[in-house]
Amino acid sequence: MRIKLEPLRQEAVKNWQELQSFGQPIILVGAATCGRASGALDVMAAIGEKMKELEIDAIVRQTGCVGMCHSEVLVDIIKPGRPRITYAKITPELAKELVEDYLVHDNAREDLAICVQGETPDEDLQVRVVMRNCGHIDPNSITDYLAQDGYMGLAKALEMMPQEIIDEVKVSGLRGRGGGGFPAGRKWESCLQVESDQKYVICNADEGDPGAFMDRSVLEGDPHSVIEGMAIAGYAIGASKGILYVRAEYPLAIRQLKIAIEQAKERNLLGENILGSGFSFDLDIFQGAGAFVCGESTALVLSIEGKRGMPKPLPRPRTSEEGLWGKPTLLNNVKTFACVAQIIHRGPDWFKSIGTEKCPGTAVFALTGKVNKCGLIEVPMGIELDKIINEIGGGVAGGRAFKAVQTGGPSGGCLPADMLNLPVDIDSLTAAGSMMGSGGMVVMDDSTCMVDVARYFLEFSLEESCGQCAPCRVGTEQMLTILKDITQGKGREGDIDLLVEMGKAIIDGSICGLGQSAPNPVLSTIRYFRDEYEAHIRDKECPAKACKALITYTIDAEKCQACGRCLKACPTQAITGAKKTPHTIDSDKCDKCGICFSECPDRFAAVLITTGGTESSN
Amino acid sequence: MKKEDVKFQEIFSRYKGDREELIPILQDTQAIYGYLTDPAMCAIARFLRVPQSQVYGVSTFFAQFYFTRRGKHAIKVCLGTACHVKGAGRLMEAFEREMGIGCGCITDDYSFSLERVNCVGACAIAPVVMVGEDVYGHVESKRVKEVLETYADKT
Amino acid sequence: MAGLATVLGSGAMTNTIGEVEDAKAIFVIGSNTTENHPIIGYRIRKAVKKGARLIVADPREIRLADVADVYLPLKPGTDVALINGMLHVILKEGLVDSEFIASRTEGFEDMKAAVEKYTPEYASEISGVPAEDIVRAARLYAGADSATILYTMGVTQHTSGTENVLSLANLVLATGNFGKPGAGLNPLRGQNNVQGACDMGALPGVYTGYQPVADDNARAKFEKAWCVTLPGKPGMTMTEMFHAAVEDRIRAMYIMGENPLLSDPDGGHICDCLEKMDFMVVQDIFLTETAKLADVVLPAATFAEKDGVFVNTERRVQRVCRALKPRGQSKPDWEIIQLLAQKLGYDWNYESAEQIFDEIAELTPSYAGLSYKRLEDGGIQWPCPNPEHPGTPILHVGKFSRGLGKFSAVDYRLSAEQADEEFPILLTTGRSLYHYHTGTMTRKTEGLNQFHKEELMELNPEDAKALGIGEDDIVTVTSRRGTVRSKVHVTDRIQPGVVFMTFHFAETAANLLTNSEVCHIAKTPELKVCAVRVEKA
Amino acid sequence: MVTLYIDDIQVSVEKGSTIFDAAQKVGVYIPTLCHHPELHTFGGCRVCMVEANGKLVTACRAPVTDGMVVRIDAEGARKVQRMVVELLLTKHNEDCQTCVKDSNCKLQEVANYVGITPERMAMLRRSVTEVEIDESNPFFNIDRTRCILCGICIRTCEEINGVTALDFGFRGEHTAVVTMGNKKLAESTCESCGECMERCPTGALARKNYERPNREVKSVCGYCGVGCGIHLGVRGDRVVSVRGDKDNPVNKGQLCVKGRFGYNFVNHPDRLTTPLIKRDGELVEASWDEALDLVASRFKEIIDESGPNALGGISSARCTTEDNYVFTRLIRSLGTNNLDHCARL
Repeated sequence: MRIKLEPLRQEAVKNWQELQSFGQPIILVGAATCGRASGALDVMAAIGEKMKELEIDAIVRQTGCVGMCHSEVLVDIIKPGRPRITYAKITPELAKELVEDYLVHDNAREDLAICVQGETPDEDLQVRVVMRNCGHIDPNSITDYLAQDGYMGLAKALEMMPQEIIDEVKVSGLRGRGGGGFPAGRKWESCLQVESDQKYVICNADEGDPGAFMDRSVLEGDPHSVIEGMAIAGYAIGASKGILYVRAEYPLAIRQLKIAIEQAKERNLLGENILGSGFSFDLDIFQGAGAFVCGESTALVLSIEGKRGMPKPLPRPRTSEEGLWGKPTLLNNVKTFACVAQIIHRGPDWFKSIGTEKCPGTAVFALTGKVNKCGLIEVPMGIELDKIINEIGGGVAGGRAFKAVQTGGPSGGCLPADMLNLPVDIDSLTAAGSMMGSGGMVVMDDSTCMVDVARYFLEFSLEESCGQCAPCRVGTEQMLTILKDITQGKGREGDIDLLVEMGKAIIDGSICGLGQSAPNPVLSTIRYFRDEYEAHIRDKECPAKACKALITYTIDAEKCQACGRCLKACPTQAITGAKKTPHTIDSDKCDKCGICFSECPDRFAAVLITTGGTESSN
Repeated sequence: MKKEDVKFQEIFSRYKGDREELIPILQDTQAIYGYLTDPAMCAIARFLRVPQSQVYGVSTFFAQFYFTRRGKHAIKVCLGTACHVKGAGRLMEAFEREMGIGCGCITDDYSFSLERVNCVGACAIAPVVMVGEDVYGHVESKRVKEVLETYADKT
Repeated sequence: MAGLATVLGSGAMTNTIGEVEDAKAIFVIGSNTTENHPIIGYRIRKAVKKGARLIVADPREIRLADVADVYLPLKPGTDVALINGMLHVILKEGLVDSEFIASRTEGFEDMKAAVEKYTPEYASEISGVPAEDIVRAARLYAGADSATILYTMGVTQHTSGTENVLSLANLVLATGNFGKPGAGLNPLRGQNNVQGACDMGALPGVYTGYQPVADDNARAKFEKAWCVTLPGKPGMTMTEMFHAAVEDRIRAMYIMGENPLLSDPDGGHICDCLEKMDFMVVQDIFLTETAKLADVVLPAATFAEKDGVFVNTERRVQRVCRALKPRGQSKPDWEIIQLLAQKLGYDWNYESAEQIFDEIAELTPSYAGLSYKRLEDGGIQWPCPNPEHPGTPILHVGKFSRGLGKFSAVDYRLSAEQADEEFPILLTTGRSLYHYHTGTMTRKTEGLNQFHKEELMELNPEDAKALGIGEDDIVTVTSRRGTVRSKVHVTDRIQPGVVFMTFHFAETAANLLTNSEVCHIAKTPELKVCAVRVEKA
Repeated sequence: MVTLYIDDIQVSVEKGSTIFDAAQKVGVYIPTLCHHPELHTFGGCRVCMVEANGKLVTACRAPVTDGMVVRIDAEGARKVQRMVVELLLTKHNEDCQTCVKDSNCKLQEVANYVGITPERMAMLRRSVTEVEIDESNPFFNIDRTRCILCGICIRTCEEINGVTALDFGFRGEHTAVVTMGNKKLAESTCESCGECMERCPTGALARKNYERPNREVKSVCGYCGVGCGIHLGVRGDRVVSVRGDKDNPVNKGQLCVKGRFGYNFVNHPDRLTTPLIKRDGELVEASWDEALDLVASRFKEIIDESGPNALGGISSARCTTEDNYVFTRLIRSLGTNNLDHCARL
């Protein structure tokens, strides 16, 4: 089959090389969702306008997200014979300047550049497997993908026996990237072993973790890598039909996928008799209608069947044995499939060489929160938390103190500063009371209240609970009520123990993974930040000064310069004062919205937040 | 028949009438009306031979579906984790205060609705607010008025 | 029932209610089962959940159609065309049970010749059902291992009622669906004890167990048992009696537990008949519309106040037990009849319902093995010829009562009344879930009235638009026989050109409109088709 | 057959049985709220948690295996059980006295079993959601403050009747038993058969104006031709309830709206209680002798004048078989076969 792919590949490589060595400059604009949110489309328009004005010829292309969301909009320019330069935080105005300066006057504008040669700045720390093409190729161009050895894995796989493929996946040690971390090869094998006239491959791209967008970036930036992985899986387990289960809130990803599927079909990389191998594989997109619990396999399958996504209680057959329409169904995450093509193409040993022994490969994180460089990162398994946060992430923003890092979203937990040396992999995070989950990593500083964070996640879990089992439905609600009480200063002695007891019962009693992990954020914050809970309950004090009910805003009359900014901005007219008269806050009227605090110029720092007995200013 | 109703009837012609088409049909229906009406859901039930109660059970299970008319401009405050730690909660309160309605509600003149979303995937520019398709990053409470005014004229 | 008797030798449900759940295919025609026989309706739905294929044929898109594989919206009165169309497909596609036809039936060739011209297209032209659906229905029905047909008055209340049943029987015979579980041809009887009343010979021509009055041996047996001389000539049917009353041939009537003023066709005419009667006795639990016209009204006990048996639609004889003493001076019907018999000089001395039952068992071969003692647990299905016999759940196993099953050559013919310029719409009638018959009992329960407190004539939106009628409007409905006022419910569940009414409401007595033309064989009136005009009131 | 040990009691059951089935067989009580023998298992209440071979499982779903060691009262299981019941009680209407199901309520039974203490309940936060009682159905109410979301009503409506008027709606804390559009029951596709009410383990679905009968009499429903077996509930001289006879092969306990709730005609004040004779165009009360003498004499006169065929008798499909037999005997004895009933209507 590789022979059949060869002409396609050669043509693509030729195209790619021509593109690189063509006489024209190439301008790449990162136009994934994050880029677009920062104005990528306006930037592209500005570039086009300017080129027209200056009558310059250049190729302008869209690309996916390279991961440096903190620097969007990202623009890459490759001038013939020059290295690729990446420019950060480009606005339409800057883009116009850049075009004129670099393309006309040959001023490379190093002041705007973030790096040269198109790689991420932390090359030594980051390894790109899943995201290797993101931000690099045009996701709408299958030839771009083919030029990067795309579909080589599929072509090779089609020459192998299904069991051989599964053996390679097993040898590679690849574990599911959706959160569970179940060995992919074993799952595939159990699918292969069940005899059935029809089997299905489903890619779970229903990313529901609030604070994670890795899957979306992959789908938007390199859709073919997922399609290829699914086709390989289909061949390996004997399925002729695949379904991409994508969140309906990801319209761009859906659009890119549709284009990619069409392109793959046109080139016989999907559809009937792929590359003459006799293997046929069709791919449909199902738009998930917004339910976090549909990350659970049985719930996901039910929702495709047009039912409520209520997970089936144990004991029940595995989805790999009895899934969609009762047929064997292989369900893996976007990133898992993205790894597969390369494992087959480059061999399992290559994959094993990355990461740790028990957890080979890379981990993709959405690094967000109070960190300087937010964005998507891909690191080898086993890297220490500290390196991720302080080196790749550039440390805590605003020079504040690190307090905790949350991984695994609503199923995960918060790890404190003394765990920063923890090597990150699937098992170590679980052992520490958190989870890798799908890959959200939120950094918190000393202004984040851990009780409030626990409350936040629990609120999320309760809202997303399918509602069928009592422990999850009523238990999380009860825990949430108690947490709300605590954040409102109505906590009672014994509440912490009650939370722990209830959390354990919910874990033991719930039907599915959602309920079984919903108490994690609470239990892990109690485990590492119990004193913060106690301060709320006993001293009615929120050490992070975040819980509204436990703080008061006042103005330091000595520091106040009576500039009137807070007075003007206060939405509840709680501030009184006049010119040259220090302002005061009427606590009865104060809504504690915090606007005065942020309005007060840093050089005055006259607005104070008090909780319990302590106070602080900005 | 109204133009929307004609379009709605057309939806069925694209489907076979099998249960698994329920969610796609609901999505198509919402794309036409902006929300799911009771008669539309009953018609879908009849077309798919699915009990009405189950069409409703499925619709209400998923966050994507609405059952009341939406505002012309949907303000969506992201309450993803990154936005939350960056003060999205207070931002939401600011919108509620400014608009005079609670989260999940619609202004009396149907010009705005206020909703929360769980992560729009733009965590790097948190806190984030979406108005229709437009994304606003680093939104502070004091910018709420300004954002609303941008759209007030367009109603 | 006459139709079934012709074909098979006896007219009753051939199989049991319990089997419906396990049928592989179910063909429901002219039966709004979920409303008129709710428990059987539930069973049908359960069968569908278990994988049974369901075919529903009805002019209204009844609730069962919601779960049907094929819904056949036939025009009222075109049953034969539809069924012959299905038969045509079955014969043409070789879906018949040849072995069954060869060994257990006769008349196949005649039937074959008769359905030759009923191509799906031709059948479609008459019935209004799309041809491809007729084909699908035929394949589903004939393709199933066991297929049952359930029908009620929607099939029989036509001038072609007997032909309708015969053509259904053809369908069953051709596919070998007799004499096995989950199959058969099953008329669902409408009333709690209509089977028992028939079994007892509450009919002009037969004694108990369908022993003909014209049969000398049978008559001799009853003369001996009753110590009287009995007439050997069959009498008049109800409809005939009413007609005869006008001509003074019937001068007195004894009506027990019936309300013909509302339940019988052409109510205006019935009213004239009853008023013309010299003497009328009505025995009932309430002062019904009919009772108000009586010369003497006798107060009867309800089912909760007496002992006896009811025979259900699957021929199951079950015990009714007295739970209360009769209200006031009311008495169980049999006691009243006995008192009257004594006044008329007969020497009757029944002391209990059980004693009567034992006499019935003695005189009725199919009941011979039954006794109150045996009926204690769940009842027994007749025929039950001796005290050891377990009863007969499925009829015609191995052999039909008449020997061979008989195919009939049946042709479609028009209903007695057709829509025309003056009366452009067809009216069809039926019952609703919340009421029963003329509402004598159900309208005494407030809760049931809450759901259905007045007539709501169903009208298709197309017709409604053309007539300028909206939901809840009041209309007058006029036929050649009368006019009633009704509220309107606009719904596309009824086909254009057809309206539907119940006959539960005296205020909107649908039977003032209906046609008393009867099927020439079974004498069933054509309640399901009459031409009307609808006008906004 | 599979042999297992439940709290050291050896029990052999058929393969495919659940731990719950096995426990029932040896009469060992396992608390449950959402399990119903006539319905598919759901497994949502989590109250039947037991320890099987050291692992926590729900007894209603877990299949037995050979040599399995089940401990009903294992501490882990007990903790979950108790917590679940406590949690359910925090959301449950506390007013048991006015509840139809008081002392006949599964939640009470299970709470009693796990042992609920006031101290524990005081630690928990109570939060009964204020929901209006749906009183739209004339025969029974839905009181969602007493609903424990066991789903028995939903499964009943789908599996027993195929009406499927109910489903779970919404999710999370908002999860509720709903009809299409969350409309009132009377405006839904509900056919008011009351099967759900019969099976509801708490007072969430409860009969209106319930009167407990003093005794029950087995009989047959008097409406349609199906002939459902019933138990007539009698209190004094009135019928106050009708219950399906589970042992009857026809309906296996099921009833429709008319059968279950349409019994009021028996007690109705409009019942005819004395014979009536028409005098001067008015029907007036008469004694039995007066009435019957009049009938007998008029019949005789007419037969004498016009022959027996001037007489007609209409019997009734509503009356008993015996009534019909006696009626035919009388009419035919009078010399005519003009005899019919409404078989064709």
